[in-house]
Amino acid sequence: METKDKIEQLVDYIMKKCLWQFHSRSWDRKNQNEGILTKTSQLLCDEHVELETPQDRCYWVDAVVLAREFRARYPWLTSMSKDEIKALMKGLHERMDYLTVTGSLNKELTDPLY
Amino acid sequence: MPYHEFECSKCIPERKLHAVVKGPGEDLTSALPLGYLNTIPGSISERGCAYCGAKHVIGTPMKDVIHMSHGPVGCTYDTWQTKRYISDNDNFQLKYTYATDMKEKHVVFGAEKLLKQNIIEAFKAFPKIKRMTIYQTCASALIGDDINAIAEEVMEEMPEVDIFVCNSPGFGGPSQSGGHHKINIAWIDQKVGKVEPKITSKYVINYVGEYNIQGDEEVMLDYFNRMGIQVLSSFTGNGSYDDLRGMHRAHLNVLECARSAEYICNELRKRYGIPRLDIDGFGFGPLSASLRKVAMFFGIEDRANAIIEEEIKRWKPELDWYKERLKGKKVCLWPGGSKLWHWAHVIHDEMGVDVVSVYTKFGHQGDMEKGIARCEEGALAIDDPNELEGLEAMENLKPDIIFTGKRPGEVAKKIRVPYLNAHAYHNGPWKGFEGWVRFARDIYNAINSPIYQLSGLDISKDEIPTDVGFKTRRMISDVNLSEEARKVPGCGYTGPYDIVPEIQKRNKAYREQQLKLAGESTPAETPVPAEAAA
Amino acid sequence: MRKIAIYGKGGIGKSTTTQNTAAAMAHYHNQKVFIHGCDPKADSTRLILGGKPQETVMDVLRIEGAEKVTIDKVVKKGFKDIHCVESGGPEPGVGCAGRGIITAIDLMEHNGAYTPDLDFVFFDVLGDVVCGGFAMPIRDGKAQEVYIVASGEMMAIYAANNICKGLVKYAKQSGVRLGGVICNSRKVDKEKEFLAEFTAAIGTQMIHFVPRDNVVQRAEFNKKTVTEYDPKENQAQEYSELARKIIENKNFVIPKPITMDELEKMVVKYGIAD
Amino acid sequence: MAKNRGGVINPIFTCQPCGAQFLSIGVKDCIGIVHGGQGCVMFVRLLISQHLKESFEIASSSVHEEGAVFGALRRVEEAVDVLLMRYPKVKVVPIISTCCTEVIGDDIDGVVKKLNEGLLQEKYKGREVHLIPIHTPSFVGSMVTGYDCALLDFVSYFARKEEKPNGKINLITGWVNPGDVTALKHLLAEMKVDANVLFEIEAFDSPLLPDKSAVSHGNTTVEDLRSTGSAIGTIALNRYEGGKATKYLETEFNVPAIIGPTPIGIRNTDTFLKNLSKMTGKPIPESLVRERGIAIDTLTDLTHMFFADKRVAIYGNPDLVIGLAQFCLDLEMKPVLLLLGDDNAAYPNDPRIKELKDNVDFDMEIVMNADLWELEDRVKNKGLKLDFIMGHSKGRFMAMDCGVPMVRVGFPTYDRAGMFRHPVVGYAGATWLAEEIANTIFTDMEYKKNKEWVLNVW
Repeated sequence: METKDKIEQLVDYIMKKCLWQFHSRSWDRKNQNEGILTKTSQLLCDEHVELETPQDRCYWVDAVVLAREFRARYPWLTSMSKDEIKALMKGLHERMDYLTVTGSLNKELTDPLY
Repeated sequence: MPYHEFECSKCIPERKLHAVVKGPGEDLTSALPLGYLNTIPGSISERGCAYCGAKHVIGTPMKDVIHMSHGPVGCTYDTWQTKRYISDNDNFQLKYTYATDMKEKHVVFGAEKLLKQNIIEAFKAFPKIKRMTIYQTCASALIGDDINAIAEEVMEEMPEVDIFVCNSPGFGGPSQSGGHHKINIAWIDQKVGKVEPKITSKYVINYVGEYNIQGDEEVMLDYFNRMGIQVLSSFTGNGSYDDLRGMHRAHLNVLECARSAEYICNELRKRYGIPRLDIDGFGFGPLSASLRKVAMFFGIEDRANAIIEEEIKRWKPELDWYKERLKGKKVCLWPGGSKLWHWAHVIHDEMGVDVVSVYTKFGHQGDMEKGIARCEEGALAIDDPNELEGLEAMENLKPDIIFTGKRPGEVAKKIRVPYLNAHAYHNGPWKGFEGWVRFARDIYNAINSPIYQLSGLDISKDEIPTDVGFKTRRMISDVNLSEEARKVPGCGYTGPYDIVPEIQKRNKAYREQQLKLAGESTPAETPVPAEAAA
Repeated sequence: MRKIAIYGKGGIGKSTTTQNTAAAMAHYHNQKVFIHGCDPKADSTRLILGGKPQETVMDVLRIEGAEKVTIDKVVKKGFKDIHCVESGGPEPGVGCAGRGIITAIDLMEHNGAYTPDLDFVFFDVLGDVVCGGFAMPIRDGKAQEVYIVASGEMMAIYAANNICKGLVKYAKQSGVRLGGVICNSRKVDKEKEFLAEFTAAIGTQMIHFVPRDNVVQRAEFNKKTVTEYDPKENQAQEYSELARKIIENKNFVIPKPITMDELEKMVVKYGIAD
Repeated sequence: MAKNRGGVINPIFTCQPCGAQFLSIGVKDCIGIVHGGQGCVMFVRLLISQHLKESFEIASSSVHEEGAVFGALRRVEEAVDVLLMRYPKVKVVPIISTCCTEVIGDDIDGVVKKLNEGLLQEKYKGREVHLIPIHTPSFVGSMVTGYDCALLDFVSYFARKEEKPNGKINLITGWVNPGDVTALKHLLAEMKVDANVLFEIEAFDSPLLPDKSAVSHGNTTVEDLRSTGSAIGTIALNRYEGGKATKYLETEFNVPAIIGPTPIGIRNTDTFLKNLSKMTGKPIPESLVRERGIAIDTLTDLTHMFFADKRVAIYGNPDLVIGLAQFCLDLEMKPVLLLLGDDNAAYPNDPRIKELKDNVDFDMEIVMNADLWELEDRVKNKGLKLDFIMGHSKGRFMAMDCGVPMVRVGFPTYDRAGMFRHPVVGYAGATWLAEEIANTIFTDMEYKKNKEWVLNVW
């Protein structure tokens, strides 16, 4: 399977199940994507996850659920190396940023107020 | 761009950008209607005003408060007794409403004196209630009465009372959503941080964007209690004014309706560093994930798992019984705001229905993003639909059922489409595991009601079987069921008519016990660090 | 009956001009006149009434209720049987003065105060057209003629131009027309020329140039119009002339307000920018 | 007496625009535009649809922030255009003001003139369109005065004097239910009186049809409204809901006028029929003698055995409250408290109220400008004893909490099924009211074990 197709499968899951990607402002969405997908990537690669701040823990809980679901739903993940997973997750992060931030048609994303 | 043009709206071309069909391969960068723009006058939209967004939706569910509208009598009358948000204090907030009853002379000369007199009279009439919210209306906003100054004056004279002022006149914004924003910000600016709450647990949350429709909040509160999590405040369903002044002491904000209450969560995050976790109280899957996440935040996932296991074991067979019978039914999901995305995917996943159309009457583009991301291909998404568009959509889509409001429900009735009340519910609560089965039951009952068979018959023309004395819902729903499915035992929901009083009693007892225990020792205010996942 | 609304910058002398013109109309031209003061300060009729304090429409409404507002109670008769009523209204900074005007005019109509035997009804309106309420006198079925009081001062012209903008908006829906600009002289240089050019530019006329004369102030000090105070004074003749011109006026237009640029150029030309 | 508090706790009425909106749905091919914030329409539509369990159309000009600051007449122009484009049948468009647009001083009369000369000439030439400005600032009167004012505006806009009388009487029903209209039409038919029943909402009790074609709509047409000026007379059943227009037709077109009584109860129905007879020369037929007899028979079963001295509080629209109080007295009951929910200055001089004051031989309180707290406070805190309450649904919690049974009557009655279908006027209304009162009291006796065994034999 092409990396692109794998990414689309992961995107499909996130789109359907996750609310964290849809905070109301661009900067917030970027932070959410960054915080949760980075931690998901770390979890999938069995790496150390920062849990210093309450915000970290909040990202982490969404990442845990995501990592579990990814593993359960997409068996091809288990046959991937850590480097491959990292690359895949990087691609996923870029795609999510595009879909929810840079490519979004939502005109309120850049509103300076909440 | 997959915009959908309604025949009836060809003459108002700007409407074309407010409806899209989610086509194959389409994502949010190609399919998103415009949203939250000024309404087209005369289009017969379903939107309300910013006053109602503030007072009716968010303010009034606060249960121990005198809700005073500063203006003519209509605003308060119209937003009184038209909601099903209950409370555990005998529904004080549903029963009483207050208006300063502004008349012509007050408009001309100002109504500040009248307001002050009203505040004092109202506290006098209800001596046990010491809290008040004053809502500005169009009239008092336009003449520029300084409500805040009057409130301050009274609070100085009557130190035992506390008054919250919400300046959100009806014309402030395209819809009720403008009022949601204003009251969120007003509350955190004026009231949060003004009371130090009693902390009774190591795990403390605010439950935000939850309005206790038919007891939803009590159901969720019960789960949190069972996990040992202290719900410091509920914003605002069944919420207490003083509890809500202590929101700043929570460790986590759990946000249900992001449309109406994300603002206060965002501000609590910015000002007090409390993270915001968006959750879903609807549907076995999303609810389980939500409970797990909240628990994980505090390092007590096992407690969530225990509840989830127990509840699913109890209720899953009953849900599946309905799923088997609801499979493939076409649904128009036409709520006001958040239910659009709370329900869009999960009624498909867990009840087997197909969502053929979503709409939002006061939502923003962000809500549509969530809704469109979650619903299936081919669904028609409409922003701020008007009466004719709704009718046209129903004629084209031929849904088996519609989830919408009372009045659009009456429109649907005449074209023989059953409706469930998406705002107030038919027989809720619909949150929680049992609640979700109740929702499935309500959908099933509506779709399979024998009345809709009868209403389609024309006795002057049609064959009428004269040997049939009745039909049960089961006789209608099971016609197309496989032999196998029919053999599965069960008969749908087995719970009682009202599940809330029991839960209410349990929640009250729990709170009293916790407060008693907390009197003896004070637990740490920060949660223990959670462990990393294995 | 002709209903006339008088607008103009605050302090320009609207009330003085209105009352003196009304008095001259009644005295020299035998007209039956009604003045409806629309300034919340309620000082639009004191020269006609000899300074008698008026119970305003809004006072009665506030204290006794709308149903107690009767013609007997609020309409007073002054010099030459001129009927006077004051809308009244709130103190500055509270309530809604504009609504007070709407309510007062509605109540007067409801009570049939503007009787058909009247020749002229004047609405003396506060300051600029500041909100919908202050435009009430020129709504459909109300005043069909407007006169703007101005002088050669820049701010007065600026205000006059703005009032014209408001008039254009209403001209379509209510049929109101501008009858002209009354120059209440401040004795600034080339005042007459400036106003003549300005009125020509906006498509109307300077209906009369009222020279400055201290007798107006003297009369005012005695709570009288000039006509009542001393009808032989030259200034009384000026008001009589203005009254005649208004009575005979046929020149009603939808004004064409000029742009800020044009206005500034004119100001520079007449050297009153500094 | 008037309430001595400044504000309102649990109001009896909503504000003027609601009355104008309720009236407008009684007109055929009419969609009103409410000029103000969207809530002023949205909630009123909800309220009326909860009462009638039907849908219908009323539009909003959707005034938002910038409209409130800069004036919002442009939005009325747009609303009229959008409405006419999308609803080709619409002929009548009342433009109903609200507190918001009355305060900012939007000139709806002016905009109507502008539209008549502009848009309607340019874009809708040849189409019959009537734009009617209706001033209903929410800070004046109540929904009742709003209904009355709007009614006058409609009638004065349309009424014409034709060559000869149209042979009909104008029957202005006031704020009634579809069931009342049916009952009134029945009486008219029995009398063989040709009547122009105005703002006629009978068709709001509409069917659900197999071909999905049914819609609820008003039945009063433009022609009906025009011909009001040529009628042989006007009977307005309610003084405060149509009285103004009735007087207008009398002064403007010499149409003889009879205002009231609200035909609630036997006596008032008798008077109504006599008035009809007087105005039309038609005799009261035998069939109505019989019908009256059936009603009287029903009442006779109930009055002294069950109704005598029962203490009742009544609130709601003034004509309804007064009519019900009169009926209750005929039934031997004691209406001890009447609540009229607005500050209409005409109430104290109402001859019916004077008659009550002069002749009632027990303590009866009439509270003007009342709210429901006036009632609840008396029952909960001041020892007022009541056997039942009559009024609309907004009093439901008060009745429940005070443990006093309640007979639903008036507008709105959303918490009981089908109340809109039952008449309170005419002999049929008298029968229904008496039976509803009786059954409500009976049920309460059974729940409270209050001489419940009495009903063993009856």
